[in-house]
Amino acid sequence: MVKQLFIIITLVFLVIMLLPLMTEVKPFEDLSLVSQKYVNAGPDELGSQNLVTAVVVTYRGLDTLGEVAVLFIATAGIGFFLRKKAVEEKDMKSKASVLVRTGTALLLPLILLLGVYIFLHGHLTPGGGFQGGVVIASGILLLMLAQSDIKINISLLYWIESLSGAFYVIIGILGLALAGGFLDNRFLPLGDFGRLFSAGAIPIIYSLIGLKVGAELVGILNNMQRSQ
Amino acid sequence: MDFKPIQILYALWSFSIILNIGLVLQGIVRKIGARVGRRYGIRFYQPYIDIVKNYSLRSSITHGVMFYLGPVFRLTGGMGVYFFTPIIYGSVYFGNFSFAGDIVLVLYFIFFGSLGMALGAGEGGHPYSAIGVGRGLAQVTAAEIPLVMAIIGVAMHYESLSVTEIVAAQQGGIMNWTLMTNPLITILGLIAFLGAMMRSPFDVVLAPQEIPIGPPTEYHSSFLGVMQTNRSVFPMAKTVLFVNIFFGGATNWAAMILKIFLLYMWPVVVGVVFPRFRVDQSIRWWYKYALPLGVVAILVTQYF
Amino acid sequence: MLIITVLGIILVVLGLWGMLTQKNIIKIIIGFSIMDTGTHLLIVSIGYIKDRTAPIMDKAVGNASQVIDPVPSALVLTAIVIGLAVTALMLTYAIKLFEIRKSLDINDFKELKW
Amino acid sequence: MVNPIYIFIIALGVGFLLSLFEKAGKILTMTVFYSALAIMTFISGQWLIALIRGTEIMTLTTAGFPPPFSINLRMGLEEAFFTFFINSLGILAGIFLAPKFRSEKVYGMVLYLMMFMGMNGLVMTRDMFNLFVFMEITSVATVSLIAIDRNLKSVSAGFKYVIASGLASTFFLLGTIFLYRFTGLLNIEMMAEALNYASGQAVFLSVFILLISIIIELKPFPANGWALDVYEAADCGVVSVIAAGVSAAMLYVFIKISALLNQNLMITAAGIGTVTFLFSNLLALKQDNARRLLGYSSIGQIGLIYSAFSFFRLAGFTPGDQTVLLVVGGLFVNHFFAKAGLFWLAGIVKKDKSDEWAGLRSSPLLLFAFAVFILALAGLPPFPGFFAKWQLVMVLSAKGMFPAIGFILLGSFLEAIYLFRWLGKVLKTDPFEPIKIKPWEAFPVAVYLLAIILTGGFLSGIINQGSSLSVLYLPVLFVIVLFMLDFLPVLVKNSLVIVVFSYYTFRIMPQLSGYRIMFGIIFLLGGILLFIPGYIKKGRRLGFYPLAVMMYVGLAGLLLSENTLQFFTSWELMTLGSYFLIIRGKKSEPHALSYMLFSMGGAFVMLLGFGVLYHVNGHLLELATLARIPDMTGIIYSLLTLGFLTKMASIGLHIWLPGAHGEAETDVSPMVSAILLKAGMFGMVVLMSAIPAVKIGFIDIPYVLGWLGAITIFLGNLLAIYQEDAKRLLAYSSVGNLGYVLFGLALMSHLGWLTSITYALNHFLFKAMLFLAIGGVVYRVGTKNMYEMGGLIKNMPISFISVLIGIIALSGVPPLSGFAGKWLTYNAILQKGWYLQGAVVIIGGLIAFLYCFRLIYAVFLGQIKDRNRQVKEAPLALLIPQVILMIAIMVFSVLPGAVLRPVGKFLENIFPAGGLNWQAGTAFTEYGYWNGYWIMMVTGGMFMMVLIWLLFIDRKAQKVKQFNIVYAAERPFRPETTHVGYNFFAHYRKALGSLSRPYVTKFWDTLTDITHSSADFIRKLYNGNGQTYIFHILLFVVVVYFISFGG
Repeated sequence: MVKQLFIIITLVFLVIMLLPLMTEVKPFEDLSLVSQKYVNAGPDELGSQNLVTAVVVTYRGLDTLGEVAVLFIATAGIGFFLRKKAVEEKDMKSKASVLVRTGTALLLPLILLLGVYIFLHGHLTPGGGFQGGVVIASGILLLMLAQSDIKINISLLYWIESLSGAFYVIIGILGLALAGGFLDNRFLPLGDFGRLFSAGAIPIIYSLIGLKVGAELVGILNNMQRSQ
Repeated sequence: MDFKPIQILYALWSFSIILNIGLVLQGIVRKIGARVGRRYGIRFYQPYIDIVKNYSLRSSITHGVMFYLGPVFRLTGGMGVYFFTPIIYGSVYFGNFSFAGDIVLVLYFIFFGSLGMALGAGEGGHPYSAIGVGRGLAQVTAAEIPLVMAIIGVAMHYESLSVTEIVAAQQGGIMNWTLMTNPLITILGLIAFLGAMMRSPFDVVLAPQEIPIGPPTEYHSSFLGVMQTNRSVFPMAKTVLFVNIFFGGATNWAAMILKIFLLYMWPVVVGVVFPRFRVDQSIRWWYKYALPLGVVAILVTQYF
Repeated sequence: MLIITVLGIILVVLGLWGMLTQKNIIKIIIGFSIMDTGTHLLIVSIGYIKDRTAPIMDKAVGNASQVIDPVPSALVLTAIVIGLAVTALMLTYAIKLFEIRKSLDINDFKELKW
Repeated sequence: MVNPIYIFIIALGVGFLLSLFEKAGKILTMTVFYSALAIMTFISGQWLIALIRGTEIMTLTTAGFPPPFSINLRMGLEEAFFTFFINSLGILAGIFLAPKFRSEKVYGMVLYLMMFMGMNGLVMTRDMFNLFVFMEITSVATVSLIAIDRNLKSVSAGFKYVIASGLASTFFLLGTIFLYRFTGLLNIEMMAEALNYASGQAVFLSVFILLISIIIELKPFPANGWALDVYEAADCGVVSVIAAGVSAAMLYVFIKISALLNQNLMITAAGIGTVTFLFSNLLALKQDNARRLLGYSSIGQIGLIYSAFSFFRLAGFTPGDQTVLLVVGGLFVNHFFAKAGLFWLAGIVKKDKSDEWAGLRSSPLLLFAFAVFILALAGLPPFPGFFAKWQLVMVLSAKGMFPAIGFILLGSFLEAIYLFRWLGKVLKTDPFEPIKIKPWEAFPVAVYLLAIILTGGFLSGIINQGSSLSVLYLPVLFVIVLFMLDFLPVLVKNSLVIVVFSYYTFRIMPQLSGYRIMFGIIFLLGGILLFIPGYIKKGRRLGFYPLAVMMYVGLAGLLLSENTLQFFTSWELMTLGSYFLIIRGKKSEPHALSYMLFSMGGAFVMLLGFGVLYHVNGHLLELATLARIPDMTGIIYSLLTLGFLTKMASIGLHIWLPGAHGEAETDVSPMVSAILLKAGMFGMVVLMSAIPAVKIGFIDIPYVLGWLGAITIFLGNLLAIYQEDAKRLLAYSSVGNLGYVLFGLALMSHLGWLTSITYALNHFLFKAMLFLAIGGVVYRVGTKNMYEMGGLIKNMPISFISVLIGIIALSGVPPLSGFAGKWLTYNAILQKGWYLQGAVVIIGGLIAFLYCFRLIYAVFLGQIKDRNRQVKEAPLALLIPQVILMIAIMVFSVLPGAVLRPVGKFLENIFPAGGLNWQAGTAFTEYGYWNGYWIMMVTGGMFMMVLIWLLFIDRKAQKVKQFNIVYAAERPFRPETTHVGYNFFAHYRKALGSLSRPYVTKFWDTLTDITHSSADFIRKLYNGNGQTYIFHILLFVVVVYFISFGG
């Protein structure tokens, strides 16, 4: 109990310490210097309707590349960590109910389609590569729940993951070589504002991210499931 | 103070005088000691007989040259103390070799003999001689504490280390003696004299009861003769030194002999009255009583 | 949007509470997730401007004065993904710990100390 | 030049594709992997060279927009420096880990590559949020690699790590986002600029949160249990990357964000760093697990580096200032190479306990590397840490930041304790299991070994006034050459050293003037002389010659030193060399440790003294400025004195000496006793000749030193008489002898100094001779206990004679040269009026007779033991120097003026009045006079007369065996029973035993115990529970906040 008391006291002091963040910090009245530029010049410079996407993929593209890398590392780490174990078949015998299986068969194509839609329209509407990738992975998860004995084609995952990652980097280099800098999307024509084929390389990048994220998450799920 | 070869002859002449004084005094003192102990005692010229007898004996075995070193060191030590001390103030004949060094030299020469003796005794291979030497050295180092302090005191008092200058400063009557001008230092000196003379209660090395074969008796025949010579000369040399620094020295032999005799009686009297200390008791005594007294004497000399 | 800021901080503290008091490793990880979520809420709350809309410059939104700050939105996206990765890794650790010792009590893993 | 962005491109591209390469085979995969690392290293290395040559800093913008609108990276000198080191570590640790990578799945290599990509990003990015991303990349990759072994220890450690770093990055994110709120920016520089105009508690709180998260990543005490576990549990190759690489990157992050910090936060950071340094090193004292020990040390070093940086900022330096680069860079490089190397060694040795590392001895290269890394960490020359620490102390001193220096030096001292304890164990533990060395494991170690030596040399040239160190270059080069020639036999090496050393002495001596000539004679001529005994050794004697020469290099350096830097460097070189000499003795390990610790402690105090000097003297290093100190004289004087006294082994600081000198090898004992101790005296002479009078308050320091010297003489000699071990007896006697030297100097008069210098010369002569003679006896007899010897006079006559002459000279009995010292002492005492001290000095001198007699009696006289009957005279190599020394003593005895007159002449420059007057051979003072020649003649005359007469009359005597004795009417049974040797001065012990109780030893022991038990108590904090560690972190954050902001 003494320990609990200590913890409570510490947390109380932490709250007291953080108090100025609640009392003194007012939300923005107006856009910050940087975001004003993004909002005002962003659509013209990058041709992306969704400014968040513009920021994510281009202005702060390195962050995103890093983010992809983090996810990639986590996947690799988990793969590295959870060594293949002999799958205990008896655990895998239990099958999901008919309801789930039928529902899965019905929903899976739709879910995958939705995922692809989300990352392809990342520069136009809310959403993007990560969101799309996660939706795709959720579809596969559903599949795994429905058919627990399903074998995921690991090497296909590898190929998707590796190649989409590599292409992402190559696009970055193209930006460096052909346009203003690493990860600059403007080496492709910006196209008409608001169209699917616009905003230079952003849709391509987001597609690659979507594929990669999807593949990675599936890989993580697969690894974790198999090690249970 | 240039050296002239004739000084060697002067020194030898002075040496023969002091040797005789020493022998006679030795005899007299032993007689006194015997009479106090209600014994008849020896004849006062017995030391002469002994020394002649011993010198005429020859040793038939030897433990090697190192064994010789004991007596040689011993006698050299005793003679050195004497030779480096000026005897008669103002006399060209009896200044000895005091030009070579001052009172510090004399002080350290006292040790020359002890150390050499110890070496020689060690070579003899007798276990008791080592014990005796160990005790003797321990005792001497402790007993020299007041001596050293007294000499520092005297040097402070006269601002000189030269025996000749110290004696010169005491000329002109008893009131100029250190005894009168600085009694505390003199008391310290007299205590030191007890230790230096190696008589009871500080007579550890020579105690035949404790060391059946102490250094003096390990050596026989002419070795013993040499040692006996030293036993006559060495105390005399020390006495002369004390006379010089505390009792005004002397301008002629008569005064010197008188002073030597009186001063020599002091340890004799103490010796017959007090029993002997054990070595550790004696060491402790020197550190416990003589050392503080020395500190007081030096402080008094320094500040009053 | 003060309410969201406060909510975010409450979530952070709540998450910490869970991390500090729960003994089950999975629950500790859940605590971490809650704390992470609180942080994300805080990020979002920072970018919000009263009475404005999402920064998607379609026909419905005419000019710059009508949208909120896009930067925190972009940041939160990154933060969420990273949080996901870290949580996944933590769970993997939990799996491995359970595999080795068949226990998920944090008090059972004290081999290394001092 | 290759665009630095390609570092990321290569890493990411290869990382993404590596799993595809795996399909084509492991060899190709590994080739690609290592090439990627090599290219990364190449790019940063290329930039480093270009930037040093003056190329412009490159600012990289991404996405074609300038900052703050897009993320930008920078490749400046600092970035190039850090990335180059990190990437080189990447290659080397990669090589070290090669077998792991080969056997593991390809993910291992992917993670490794990503980890280094993350670190490069941490260093190069200038965007706050991007920093967060790279931080996560690094930490996620690290966390995955920690569990490379997948055992319980590493997995549970990794879990603690992932939780803790997750917490830290959450804080970082919070700080970043709120700073964005206040500034509207994410670019670090612009943010910092904008913050200058911001105000309010919330702003500083945000900066605080940001700072604390980075500090947590830097593992501050006490919120660092999670990191320690990782250091202990993870694979050594991985840990080397975490300890050196990741820490380096985080360190640079700290340096980057320091632009945001105000004064208050800077102080906070400095404080945390210092506390971490201090406590990590304290806790490491109780640590016996080698890797956890290294973990503590790493954390401490990192703490030191960022606190040093913060102190510099507080002192008003800009981050790019050359001094800052030098110090922080120097400390960093030192830590980086040494720690990476040591963790690799941990991987090679494969022993948990630090006591079990002795297997390193089976490989000279690795042992050498280990020693170098340990010495570098302990901050000794010629390694970079030394120069960096020196410069750090000087700069902080210049700004008057003494408490900071105090803490840093205290921490460094604690560090030295466990480092040297470890080194000693490795050097001395027997028996040991040989280790198997694989080339890919040894190669990285060798590279960093070379690197640390080269950077040390490089740094020595560029620090303030470093060019003055060039006098040491050639000698140190010779030391290195000797290391390379170590395979030669002793005969060749010994001759080589004597020849080169003689030539060097020949070159050096004319450059010396004044009292330095005197010391030159002792240090250099004495040094040559004492190499002669080296011929008694057979075989190769690995490591002896380079280190012995290093000691003399240090001593020569002292003689030549014009400024404090040269002085201190030489001092430490000497300490270093002598440590390795001392530890060569069979049972020397604990004594060498205590020697080293006292030396290090003394050196640090001295360093502080030089720092204060630098502070008050207008930032000058010249030793000559000692003579014109405007202020704080007392403090400088006391600090330097304390430093020198540890080397002189004054009472209270003496406890290292008996063991160190007593247990050393036969020819080392005379070196360290007769020569090395004079280094402390040299320091005192330098100091005292510059500062004639000094007081702190009412306390007259030389007066205190006078008493100290007197008591040292008394107690040193008293302790010597109780020793049973002949060499320890001589060692204690040295304590006493150096007391005379100190006393004489403290008199601060012409005669006093003459005494002291005479005594020093004498001590050199007789102590070298005695140690050689006794060393020869020990060499032949095989024991050091005097009661097991006895009667060796016939077997070893020359040794006997040299001991005889030695003790006569030592005890100051006329007619030998020792008497000169005694006589001068009396006169000097009287002249100064220090009567009581004088009495103590002289009484102490009397006691010396006792051990002198014991030494000669118990060894050479009395009855010989049966087993010693076949003992031969000592080897010629030991006798030759003894004979030379004997001749020197006799010459000095007969013609003291030859030495005293020139010494007196230059002493007139310091003390114009009160010297000796000379008339022919007689020396006069106002008190007394003395003529060495005639004393010798008269004494010799008497002596020879009596001796020859006795020899003559007993010429027919028959020589009998030594055992042919009778006493108490019995013939003794066995010679053994008739030799009294044990507890010889029992009566003295009875009378004065209370003075010989080991109060001083007890004092130091208690101090050690208290330190250790407090370390043991505090480290209980790390109870191993991951949850508790989280709590520590949280508590740390809260407490630091409320301390630094006061609520």
